[in-house]
Amino acid sequence: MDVFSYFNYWVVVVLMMLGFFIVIARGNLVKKLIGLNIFQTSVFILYISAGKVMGGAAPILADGVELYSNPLPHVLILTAIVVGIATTSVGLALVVRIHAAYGTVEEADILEQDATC
Amino acid sequence: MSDSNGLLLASLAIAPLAILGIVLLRSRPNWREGVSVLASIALFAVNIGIYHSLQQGATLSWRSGEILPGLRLELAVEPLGALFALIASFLWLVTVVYAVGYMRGHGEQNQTRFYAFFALSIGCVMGVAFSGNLLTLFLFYEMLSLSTWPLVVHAGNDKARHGGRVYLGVLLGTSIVFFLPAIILTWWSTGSLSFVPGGLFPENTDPRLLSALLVLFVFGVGKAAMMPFHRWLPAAMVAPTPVSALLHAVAVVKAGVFSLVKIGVYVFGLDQLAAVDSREWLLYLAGFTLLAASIVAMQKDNLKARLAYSTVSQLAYVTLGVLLAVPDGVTGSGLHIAMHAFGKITLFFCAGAILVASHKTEVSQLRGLGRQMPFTMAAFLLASLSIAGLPPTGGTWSKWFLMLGTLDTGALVLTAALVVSSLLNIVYLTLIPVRAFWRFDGADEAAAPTEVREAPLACCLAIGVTTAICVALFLFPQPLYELVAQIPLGGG
Amino acid sequence: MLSQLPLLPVLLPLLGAPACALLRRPLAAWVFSCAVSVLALAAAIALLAATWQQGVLSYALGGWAAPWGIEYRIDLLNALVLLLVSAMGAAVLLGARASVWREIPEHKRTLFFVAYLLCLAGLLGIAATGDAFNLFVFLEISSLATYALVATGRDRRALVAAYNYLVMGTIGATFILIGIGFVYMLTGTLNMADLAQRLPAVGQSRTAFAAYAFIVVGVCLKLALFPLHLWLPGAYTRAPSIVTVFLAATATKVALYVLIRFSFTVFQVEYSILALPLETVFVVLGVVAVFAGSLVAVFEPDLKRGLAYSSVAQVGYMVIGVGLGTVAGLQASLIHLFNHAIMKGTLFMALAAVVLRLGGSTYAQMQGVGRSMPITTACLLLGGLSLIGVPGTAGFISKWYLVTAAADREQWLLVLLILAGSLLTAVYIWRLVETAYLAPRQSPASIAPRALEAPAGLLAVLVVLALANIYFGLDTRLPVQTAGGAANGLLAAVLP
Amino acid sequence: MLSFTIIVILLVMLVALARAFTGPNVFDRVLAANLFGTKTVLLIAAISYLLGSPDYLDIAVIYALINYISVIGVLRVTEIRRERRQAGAE
Amino acid sequence: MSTLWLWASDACLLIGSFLLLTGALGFLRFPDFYARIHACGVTETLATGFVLLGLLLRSDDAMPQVKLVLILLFVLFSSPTASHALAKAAWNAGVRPRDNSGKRRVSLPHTDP
Amino acid sequence: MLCLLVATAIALIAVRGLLASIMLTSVYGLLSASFFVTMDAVDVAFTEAAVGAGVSPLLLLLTVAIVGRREAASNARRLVVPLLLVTVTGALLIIGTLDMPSFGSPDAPAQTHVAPRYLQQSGDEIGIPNVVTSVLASYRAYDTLGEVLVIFTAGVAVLLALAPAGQGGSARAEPPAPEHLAPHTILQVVSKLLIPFMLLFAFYVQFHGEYGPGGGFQAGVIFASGIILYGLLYGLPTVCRVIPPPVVEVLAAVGALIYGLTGVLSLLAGKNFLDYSALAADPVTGQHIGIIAIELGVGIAVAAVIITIYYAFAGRLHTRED
Repeated sequence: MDVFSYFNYWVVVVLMMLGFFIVIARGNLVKKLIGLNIFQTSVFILYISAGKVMGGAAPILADGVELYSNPLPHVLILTAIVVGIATTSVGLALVVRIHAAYGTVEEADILEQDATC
Repeated sequence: MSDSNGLLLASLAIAPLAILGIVLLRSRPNWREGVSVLASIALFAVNIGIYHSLQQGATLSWRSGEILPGLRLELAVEPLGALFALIASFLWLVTVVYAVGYMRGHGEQNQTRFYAFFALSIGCVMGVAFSGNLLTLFLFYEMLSLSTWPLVVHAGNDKARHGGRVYLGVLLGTSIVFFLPAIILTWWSTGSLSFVPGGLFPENTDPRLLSALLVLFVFGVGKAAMMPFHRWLPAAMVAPTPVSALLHAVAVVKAGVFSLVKIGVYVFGLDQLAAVDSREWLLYLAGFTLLAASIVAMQKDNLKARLAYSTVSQLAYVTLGVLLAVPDGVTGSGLHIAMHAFGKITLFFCAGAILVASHKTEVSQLRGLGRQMPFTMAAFLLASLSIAGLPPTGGTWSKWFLMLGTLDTGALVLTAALVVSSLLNIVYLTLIPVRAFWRFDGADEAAAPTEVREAPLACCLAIGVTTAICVALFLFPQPLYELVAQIPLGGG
Repeated sequence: MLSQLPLLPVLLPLLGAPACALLRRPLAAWVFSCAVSVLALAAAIALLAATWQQGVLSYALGGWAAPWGIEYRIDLLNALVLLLVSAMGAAVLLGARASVWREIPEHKRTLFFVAYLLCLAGLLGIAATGDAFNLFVFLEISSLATYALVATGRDRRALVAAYNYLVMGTIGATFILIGIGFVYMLTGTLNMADLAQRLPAVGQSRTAFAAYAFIVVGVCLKLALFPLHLWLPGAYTRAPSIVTVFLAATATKVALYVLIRFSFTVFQVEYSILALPLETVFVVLGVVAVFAGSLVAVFEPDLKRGLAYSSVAQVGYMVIGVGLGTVAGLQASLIHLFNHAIMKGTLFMALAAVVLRLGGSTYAQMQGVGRSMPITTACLLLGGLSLIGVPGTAGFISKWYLVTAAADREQWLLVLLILAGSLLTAVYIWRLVETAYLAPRQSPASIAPRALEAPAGLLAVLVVLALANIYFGLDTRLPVQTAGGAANGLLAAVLP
Repeated sequence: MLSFTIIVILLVMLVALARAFTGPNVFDRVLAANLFGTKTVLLIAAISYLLGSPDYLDIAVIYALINYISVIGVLRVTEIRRERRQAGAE
Repeated sequence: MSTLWLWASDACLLIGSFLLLTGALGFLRFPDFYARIHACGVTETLATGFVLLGLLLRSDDAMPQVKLVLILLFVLFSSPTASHALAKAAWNAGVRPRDNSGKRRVSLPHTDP
Repeated sequence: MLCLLVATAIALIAVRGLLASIMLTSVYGLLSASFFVTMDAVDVAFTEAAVGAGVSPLLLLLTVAIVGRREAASNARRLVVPLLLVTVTGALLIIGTLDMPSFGSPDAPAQTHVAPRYLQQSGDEIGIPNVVTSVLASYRAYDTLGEVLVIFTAGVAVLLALAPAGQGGSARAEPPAPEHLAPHTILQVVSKLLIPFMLLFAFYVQFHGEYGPGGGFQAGVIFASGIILYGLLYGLPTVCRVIPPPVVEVLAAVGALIYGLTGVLSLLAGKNFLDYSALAADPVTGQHIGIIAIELGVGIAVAAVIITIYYAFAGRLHTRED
């Protein structure tokens, strides 16, 4: 069954789109970062899904277990998660500074202030 | 041999050295101008040396390392280039002397910058004259455009800035949009950019390509001021007069038509040029340009503007000469480069002298000025005769050969155009000094100031020298003619 | 040590950064960073020489062979980009002192240099690696450092610019990550050479198409190709001068490298250029970028911002070269990559000096700067001429190759458009020239004219950069031959 | 039985999510998140037994920790915010 | 593992599940915050305890058992604490309980902490 | 599970107010971590739990505490372009999934090409059961070094953005207003009991990484969480006294350097960078030593950076904007 075998991926696609939508449609800078978070996390899910082997076990070697899931995506995603949190923290730091400088974290207000001065 | 090549490099090195001297001595005007004069003398001497070694049959050349695969910067001396360099360096000398008088007399600002870029432009002219391939030519051509811009906008006011924009816009624009693609296309189709007697293109080159290339080249060399890309020339009239003299008699415009002659002779080759389809209508465009420019010139009251349009017209003569693709035409073009140079520079010197002495810029103000400035006006008269191609001046010969060329090709319409244009020349140039000497009525009595005197000595000296040469060339055109006759015309 | 050569240009700044963070005094941090970046440059030079002699160099990190471990794989293309980035990185840093001391508050200076080194290490790491995911990791190192560096600009708009850059950059990186994930699913490998072998078998699948599309879009975001360029002008304008110099000279270049690497090595040219309509897409977008960027640059009142838009335009040229899909086109693109780094380095470095002395870079502020800062302005002018493509400068060489490449494909309209684009460049450069030389100096009484020339360190680097424009316009062996070798190595087997 | 428990836990999580979504005020949401967290702990623990790999319990432990910290974090943050507002008003 | 233990475990899990469901119901349906926190807080600790106990009964290694106990301890400590803190914060923030009709605020003696 | 994720994401779009969004983000993190568990990705789940549900919401919370939690209503005309973009991206993604190997298939290229070697030979080559750790710390150790530097960069970036002006270096002697909050006696006491356990657990995770899920990164996060908890309850000045910011900053660099120098050691021993077999006579022992060393570096660096970031944000929270 094709449809079922891709169900996982399609849900992931929906998740990505939702995250992506928050990033580009929302004017609140913090919310944008949240969206970015969702977007990235969804990509993680995509990777991890790709590494799953039906009937496999977690890739921790144990006696008597033959089939393991693929460890490589896990490693990659570990790194990617770190990248994600790093980006988020830098983004938030910028938001804090922007708030200090503009007194708002709404994109529209910031644009307005920049346009007037 | 190596000495001669040394001469070639020296001709390029003098200008940068002069600039260095000029900048270093910027706080001592006398020394600074001294350096300028010395450099110009040295350059002229070097060029005479080059001329001599050329006459003795030496080949002078120099090549750089490869810039682009198979492409180097190349310098090579050939007769036309030697002629051009000789004239340019001589006139630089004269112009520098004149400029000293003019700039001081006129109290201009930023004289260091002026002299530095003056030297730079002449260095670029040397590069153009001695370039051994199209790439080198293009390099110096562009540098010339750029290095003359500060001279054009010397005044620094809005008018100058606007003029400078038009000047550079047209020159850079045409060279980038037409000239450069033409060069690249040439390279692309032949694999070479060298100047070769008889032309680069193999027999079987696509005629459409050649047509397109010719059009690109003629329009691309914007300095040749072919209509409709002539606007820069009048626009550049905002420059101080020595600059106008240099630009319009020697450096820029001559670099343009010189490039065209070189391209016609060494890139296309006369035989092939004769077969190019687009040549025909370009010829007529040249004819149209020379007539139209003359007519426009007649309507200009501003003296320098009138001279500018006159230049446009005269440049079209040279272009036309090349496009005729017959030996007489090329000879005429080569000679006209020289003759027009001396004639036009004299006219500009005169205009400058009038400006310095009487602060007049309009033709209509000049009536009766012959009384106050007889020397200048006499020179003006002789020079305008040279432009019109009448004896006893050198211009006669070049016009003569051009006429022969048109007759050779049987294009009688063009012959007629030449004649008509010469007549117009007489009307709009020669009549100026005539009117200056003859007061037609007394109404201008008040307009003629009595305290006006001749321009400073340096100016008069320069005017005298160039006028004398105009006349001398009528009597002794031989050296020039020999040089021009050495141009290898391929099968022609 | 020779066998370790491929690693050294990256490793030095990578470990130099945390070491630098241990230094407390900004001056020490600066000296240390300079030393590190110069050493990295030396390593990159040696690496290029070694690549010329020995061909492709492979270095297995951790001692694990290629598809299992991470591999550094240096061919001429990598070596060229490494050299370029490390050279610009070192040059900019050497001249950075005065400007940084002026624009960055004292307590941030050490961190500034740390971030700078990290950014440099990230960019070098991208250029050196032969592993798709490792590329992503280093991309993020450089990006994060860049966001931080941009945000140190004095204007509060720098923060917004950095934030926008962060959001768009992260979207781009995530797109790349998605693409890498797709190809991994298709092939099971992350090593680029291995991918190149295994992808053709699955090349016709829709997944491969989507993967390539995501990678291209992601990279183009980083590259600031036309419709995706929105972050660039703000970031370049508001960042501290030194950061702008560095970014303009290196960041987009590395992104272009990634594009080329993925298009021509990983997906291979049969797929990326011949099978997909990307040729047209790249060329059209490139042309639009050239005109849009240049037009905005013409009307922009702030020169720094104008030059930022000009970068958008110049990226267009490079992408046109890639889109031509020929060896000549790629070579032209790489040559322009090299030359543009030098030009923009010169221009922004000169602007750094201008901002240092005049406090800003609007045309209004720069009136008459030609008289108060003659050397700086001369260098600015040289860079500008090079940008226009005046013969005798590096820019001419780029244009020449690009136009010949287009002529080879007999795309005459493209030839004309490319040249017309450089006319637009001439317009805004000339606006600068008129401002610098013809306009009266702004409030001449307030500043002593002699004291205004930029400080010696900055000026020395600036002059060297400016002269490099001339040098590489006359002696073109280094970029032309290396780019030619790289382009041949990538494409010669397949294309003319 | 394990599967049943897991289903129940998932159901409860759904409820918590609904509350987190509709929750009229912040504290409802915090409570929901907290509930969600503890249920996740149970879920992971149960799953680890279902799959027979007790290693997963580590994750459950960390969930418990993180959940606690999160709740405290939210509380402190709301308080600090309010305090700042008051201080600003004074 | 003997069946007896498994039975016992299943029983624990069942009880735990039931408690979870009731808590969830309360959390979903109760009218105000304090009622809801009551529903959660009360059931949560107990339900968690039962479920974890159920799991504990199923394992025979020492390490998982230790971890389960650790989790249990954690939940036992943190859950009431969190509930307490939440309720307190809510009160401080001015959230007040409602009466059964859900309309009128119950007037309680307001003691400022 | 996935449907729950979708529901959360939709809720995130619908909900206004940042605090609610953060709660949902946290929930999303928990859910995705649970999903990772079902996908056998234990280490990832571990990390996602610590990061996605822990650190990241905490940072968001701190930010919201500073900038306020109100969110303006979004503009309707801003919706068209995003929708279009999202649709195009989504379509492309769907296209991308169409020719993918089907989910969970053991024959997919990803399962058959590179990964088998890790599963089959890491036991002999590295000698530790957790394959993820083997790959992470040895086969792809360079990526992990990159990862450490990413987090280090983040620390530098946050400091660069938030370092308070006017004070030399990063030695900020915080003089925030004394905490005249309602004293959270219960919380403080309970937490004081729990924090040692947390730190202990962190150490367990640190050194247990070779055998089970965990490792330097997770340990670092947990350790840092413990410190943050302490800071939340006792106030920034107290925690700054216990662990002074300059020390943390130095530690961050030291952590990264430990990692790097481990690699340099093998470089000096004549092997390639990060080739741990150079560290001992027996290659497998060498791998062990190397992995322990770099995990230590990762742990120190991560913990230090996260604490630094927390200090930077909390510092902003306490110093009133002027």
